[in-house]
Amino acid sequence: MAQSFISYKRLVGVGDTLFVYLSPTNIYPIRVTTGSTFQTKYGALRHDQIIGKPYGCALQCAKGFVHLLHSTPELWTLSLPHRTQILYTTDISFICTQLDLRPGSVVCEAGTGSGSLSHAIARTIAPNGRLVTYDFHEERAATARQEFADHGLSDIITAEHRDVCCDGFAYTEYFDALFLDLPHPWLTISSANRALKPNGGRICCFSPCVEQVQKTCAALNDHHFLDIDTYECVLRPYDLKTQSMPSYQFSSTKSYSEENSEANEAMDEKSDESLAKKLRTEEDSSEKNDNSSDVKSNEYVLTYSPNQSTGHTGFLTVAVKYQ
Amino acid sequence: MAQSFISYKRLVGVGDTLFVYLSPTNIYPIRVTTGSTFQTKYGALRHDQIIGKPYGCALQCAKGFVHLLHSTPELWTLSLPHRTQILYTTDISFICTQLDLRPGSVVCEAGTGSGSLSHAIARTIAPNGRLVTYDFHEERAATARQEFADHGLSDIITAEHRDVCCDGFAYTEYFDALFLDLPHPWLTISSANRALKPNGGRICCFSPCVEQVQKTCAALNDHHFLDIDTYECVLRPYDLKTQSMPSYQFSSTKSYSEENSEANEAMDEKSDESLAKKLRTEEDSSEKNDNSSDVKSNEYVLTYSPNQSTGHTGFLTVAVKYQ
Amino acid sequence: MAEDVIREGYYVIIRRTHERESSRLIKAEMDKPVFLGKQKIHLNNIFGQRFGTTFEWNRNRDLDVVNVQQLANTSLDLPQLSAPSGDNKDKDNRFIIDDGKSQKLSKDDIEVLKSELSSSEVIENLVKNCSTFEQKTSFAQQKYLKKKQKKYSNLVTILRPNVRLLAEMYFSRGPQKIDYLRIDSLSQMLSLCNVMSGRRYIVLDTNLGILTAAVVERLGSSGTVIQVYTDPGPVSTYRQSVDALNLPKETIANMLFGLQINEIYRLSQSNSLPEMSDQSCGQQSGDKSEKTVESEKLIRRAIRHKEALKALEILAQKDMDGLLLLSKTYDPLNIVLLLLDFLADSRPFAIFSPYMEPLSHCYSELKKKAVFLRLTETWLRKYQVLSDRSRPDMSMSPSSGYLLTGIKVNNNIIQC
Amino acid sequence: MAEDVIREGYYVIIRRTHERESSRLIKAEMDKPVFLGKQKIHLNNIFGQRFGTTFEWNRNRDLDVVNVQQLANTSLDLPQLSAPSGDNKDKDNRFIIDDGKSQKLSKDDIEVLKSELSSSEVIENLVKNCSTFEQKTSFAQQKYLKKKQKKYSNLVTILRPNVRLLAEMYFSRGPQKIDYLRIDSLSQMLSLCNVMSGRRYIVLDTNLGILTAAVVERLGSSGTVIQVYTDPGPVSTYRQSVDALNLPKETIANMLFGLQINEIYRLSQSNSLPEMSDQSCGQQSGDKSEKTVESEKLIRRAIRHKEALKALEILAQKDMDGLLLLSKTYDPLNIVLLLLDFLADSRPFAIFSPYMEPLSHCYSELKKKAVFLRLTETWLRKYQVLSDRSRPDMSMSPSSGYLLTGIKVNNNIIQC
Repeated sequence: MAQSFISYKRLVGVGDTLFVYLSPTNIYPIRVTTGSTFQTKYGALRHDQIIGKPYGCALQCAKGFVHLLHSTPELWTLSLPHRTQILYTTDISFICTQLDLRPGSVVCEAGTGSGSLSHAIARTIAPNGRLVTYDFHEERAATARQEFADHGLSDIITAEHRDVCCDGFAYTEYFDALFLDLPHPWLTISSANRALKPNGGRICCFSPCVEQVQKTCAALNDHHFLDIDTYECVLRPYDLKTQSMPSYQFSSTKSYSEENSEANEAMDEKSDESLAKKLRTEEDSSEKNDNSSDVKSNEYVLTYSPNQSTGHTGFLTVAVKYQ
Repeated sequence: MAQSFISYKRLVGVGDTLFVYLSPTNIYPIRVTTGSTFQTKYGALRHDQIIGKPYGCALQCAKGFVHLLHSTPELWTLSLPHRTQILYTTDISFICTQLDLRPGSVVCEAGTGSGSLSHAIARTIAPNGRLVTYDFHEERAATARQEFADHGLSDIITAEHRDVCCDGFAYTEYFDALFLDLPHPWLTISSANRALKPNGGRICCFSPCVEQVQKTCAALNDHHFLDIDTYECVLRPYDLKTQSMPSYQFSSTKSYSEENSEANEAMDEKSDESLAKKLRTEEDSSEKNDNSSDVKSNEYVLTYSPNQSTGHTGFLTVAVKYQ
Repeated sequence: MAEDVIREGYYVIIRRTHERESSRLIKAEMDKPVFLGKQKIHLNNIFGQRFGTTFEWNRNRDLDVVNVQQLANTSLDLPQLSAPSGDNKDKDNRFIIDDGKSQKLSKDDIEVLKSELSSSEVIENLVKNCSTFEQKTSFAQQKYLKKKQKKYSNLVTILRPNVRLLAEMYFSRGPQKIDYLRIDSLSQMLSLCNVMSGRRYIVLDTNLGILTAAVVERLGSSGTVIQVYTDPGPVSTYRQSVDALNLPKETIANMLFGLQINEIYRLSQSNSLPEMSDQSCGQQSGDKSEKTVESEKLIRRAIRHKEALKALEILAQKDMDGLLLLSKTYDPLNIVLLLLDFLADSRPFAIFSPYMEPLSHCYSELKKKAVFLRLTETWLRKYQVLSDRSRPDMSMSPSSGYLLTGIKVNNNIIQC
Repeated sequence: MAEDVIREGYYVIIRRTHERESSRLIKAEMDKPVFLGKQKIHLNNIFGQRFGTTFEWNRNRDLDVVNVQQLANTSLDLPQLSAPSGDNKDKDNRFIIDDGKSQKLSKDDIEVLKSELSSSEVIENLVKNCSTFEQKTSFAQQKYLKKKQKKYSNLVTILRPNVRLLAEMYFSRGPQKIDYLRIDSLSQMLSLCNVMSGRRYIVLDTNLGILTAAVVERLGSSGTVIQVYTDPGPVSTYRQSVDALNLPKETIANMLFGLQINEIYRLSQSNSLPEMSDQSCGQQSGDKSEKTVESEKLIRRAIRHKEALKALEILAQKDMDGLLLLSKTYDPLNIVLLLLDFLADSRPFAIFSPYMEPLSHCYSELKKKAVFLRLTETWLRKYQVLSDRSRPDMSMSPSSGYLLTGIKVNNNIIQC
């Protein structure tokens, strides 16, 4: 089984999971199988053409080129099939640090969900760590188990169908770190406490709502967890564009035409872009500009924020057990 | 009485409240009184010297110069005597907009606190609006009343000692807008509801804690307020510095001295600034730099964030009454 | 303040009551129905009602007044669902298989119901015929109801336009409409420029004129706004936001004056009031009965010309009280330096840009002419507060834009 | 993983139990007391105990083990105070006049108590003698107790250093110490560079070496870090964070190799392994019993030389798995372009800077060599969660710094 997610290779081989990259928002995972074809908006990609190609290459398709990228948990998170709401890389990164994950860590996750976090945990604790991941939804647990197998992670991840709220964690003083993404994490703190190693075992609970956090913190307090901290980590993405921003060209004579700009009382919110364009053309051809010393076109790299971005995912409550 | 906060003058006069500006973090309000002296770290400033000077001028003191600035509620907020925790301009601005304040608005504020918000409200509703502001702390209400008088705001602001939690707002369908900064705002919603104008009266509650917000929203819901929204508005300040950031000067011969940089195992976290400085000097004098095409010193205007800034002040819950 | 009752010809904001983002600005006219989404609505019944009234459209697409008590009962946070669930384990979604077949009513069935029943009755029927509703967690049930209520409600609310509502509406329909000026930044500008009744402000703002309207609103009925534009002539929409406030025409005429920026440049060059070429004034008193397009044009031009003359006269005193600038197309530096010259000393200014870079470019130049320079942005977060489900909104606008603010001073040092 | 028991010579993090910000990194030695604030403490009793143990210092300033049950009872959220206050009106502060005279005990009285009683007894006495305590709201009481507990507690906890704790400690003592690399940005770098055991990474990071230590920690006992430095030689502190991890010397020697960046430049110029001038190798096996400063220097130099040779050998394969770069002094562009050349295709990189401008400068150049380029920052907020007093922290670090991340690719298009 190709261990696509925890090892690097130079050339694409059969059974690899890899990512076809078109753009930051068009990244598709494929599992390389002889005879298969993958359709992209740049045209069809036959798997047989991919096999033996170097990772990181640019491949010409009918209508454009695509890159073949090695699997990483981060690319997987961006393109995996959503069976539940998933955790994204911003939170995942912070969770891995807060749980002190490293090669060899023994970790528990409840619930498995779509396996987004599981992949990142497996990468971080490989090759000798172990992740036990539970989901109360039987079908989901089975699908995840198959996915982990396909990705060559079965040695590291054990995916089980189990309702930890009712049935606990089935281990005693076993885990270095325990992660809870459940509707009622506070109900499992008692058995989580038992399942964690007594000397520095770390717990992290992800909850979208304040009330969940309040109850979870109270439960952690009741069970003598220490250093209980609640965080929120939100990504702020920027777009970049190199753009010339002209200084306004003042004119001391009336070179503008009032005809072009009759006010009209229409309520339609017509963009004034076309006018601005016209204006710029007029100015360019105008010979009457008084160029004062500082009027020039300034070239800026402008940073844009998207109109909408993720404002909240959840609160992360972390704590440590020493007893 | 000089209406320093709601009118502009050209020249400084007796009785004016004005601001002596040394730097963004050194701004001092003074009330101009013949014979008085104000001590600054740049030397003494005799009020008699100030009288008749134009607002906005730079005045030479013994050890530096200061600016005389006209009063604004925003400068007052930065320099007023704190008798309580105060609201700052970021929240104040948003509150004024959310309460739809404008000239002529009739507004209620509970509690008065240190009068930071009161000044901004008065400015916004002047000249024909009215602000009734309550504080349950008798001494505080009296001090605020005197301050408003000193600032020429008595026609606009009525400051009263009253516990609105117990005694309500003493008005019926009177206010266009009502602002609550109280530990238990939810206890006053019923009487606030009565005090507000029935057709579009707006309410805004400021609370630092989530539990207060939860109770307040529930009370607003119970009293059929509409469009109940909770916001948080946090300021992010930037500092600016024009700085040259050199490209690294690669060298193809060994021009560096290993002697200068002996590793030592000491635990003291000595900054490497001095070393970096030394390095730069060495590099400047080095004649063996291979300047590749893009190595040059880039001049940037760098934006800095301060190490610490305000992370939270409170939640603002706004709602409207239609009944 | 503007009158409280909805009259013919007023601008109004109409929205589906439970869907803030559906807000639209319209001019309300008798016998002139409007479309709200695909829904045609007759406005005839709204006139004479107060702003803020909620209506329900009936089968004839006329609007009937809904009283607040009734409204409260259709509120989203249904009481039996919002009760705290306590620590007992709720149902969860482990047994739900989402096959898109949970609703037993067909599309056609629902259309029939919609034409016969009230919206709450429609929803009741949907719930009864949803096979998975009982299995859902109380939270999921609430979410389901909320979604259906949005979809099937026929409530609309008519609001009086004000700058807060306009800014919210424009921003939610595309922040580029108002040059990314979010309500929190707009609020900071008004405070930091000490905008108040009776004073005189320079406002550079084209597009939909939201910044101009904000200053006008804060002036009440007294004061001056010189609305400066960089386009060669006024753009069709540059007073849309001001018009929406339904202020009396005379009030506007006394307070608001448009001016092309080159006129100010010429004023600064000559240092005295310029003679404006008076192409149109002669025709100002033209025959009003002859309502040709041409004569209307001439009248508008004459009005603009008068406005410009008045604006220049005011500016020439170099005693303005504040400068508010919003510029997306041009590097603001030389514009700011030009306009700052007309401000009195010790007066504040605020420059907004959706980008930080042009503002940091301004910073060092402005240091020579101003104190208390600050570059800031604000971060506005909205919260969902529901019993047991309180959290920040999952989606947000990540940027308020950037503000460079300061106070103009005279740096010629006076000995004392 | 490193051993669980505190041994002589280990680096440990010592802190006052209730005061996270008091954390200090020290090398724990027998008979070598340390100062925690003004408090001298003997460490002799900590050896043989497990990391994570909390101690109380006694009158002799020796440390006695405190068990967790005991600890829980001194916890800050005192049960009688944390009970929800419900909707009944609490006391408020209207009658409290703050004249600074509420504590009846003098400073000397308190000093006497401190030397005779346990910290909780001291606090009990303070409360009894505080005239305004009863008048305070329950929240204010809690705040008072918390403050006193911080001041008079004599509890210390000894923690095993790891990158999370080190990064937190350094950042809280001045973010410039670790070039403003906040823990959330550090976390993103590790993920986005796919750092895992057994792989090979280039890390540019001087200062306290926190980024190097973070990668080393994530390698476990297998893999390679080339720690590149721009200073002419390694700085005294550049491995402080790695040393603090208490890893076996051989593990470090097999994984971590320092290299001056000019060596890499020369490698890139020659395209073959350069001959390094071997000034010091001859003296490598010098007489170890003659422990002069000079010979120690020579040995260190020899080790560094060997490290550098090994590093160059590894780099020369141009098959590195990730690049993590933290540069505050220099414009990162030409450095990134140099180092990127040693990465295999389809490998990720991450560049951190406290400023956005140098990264936006890099962006367009890197577009030619990489895909999935993203410029981001993260916003980390900590919350106070107490019954009835939950809110975000009032003070925060406003910037995580900026990250430019991407994946190196080969843009020579292959036909297929």
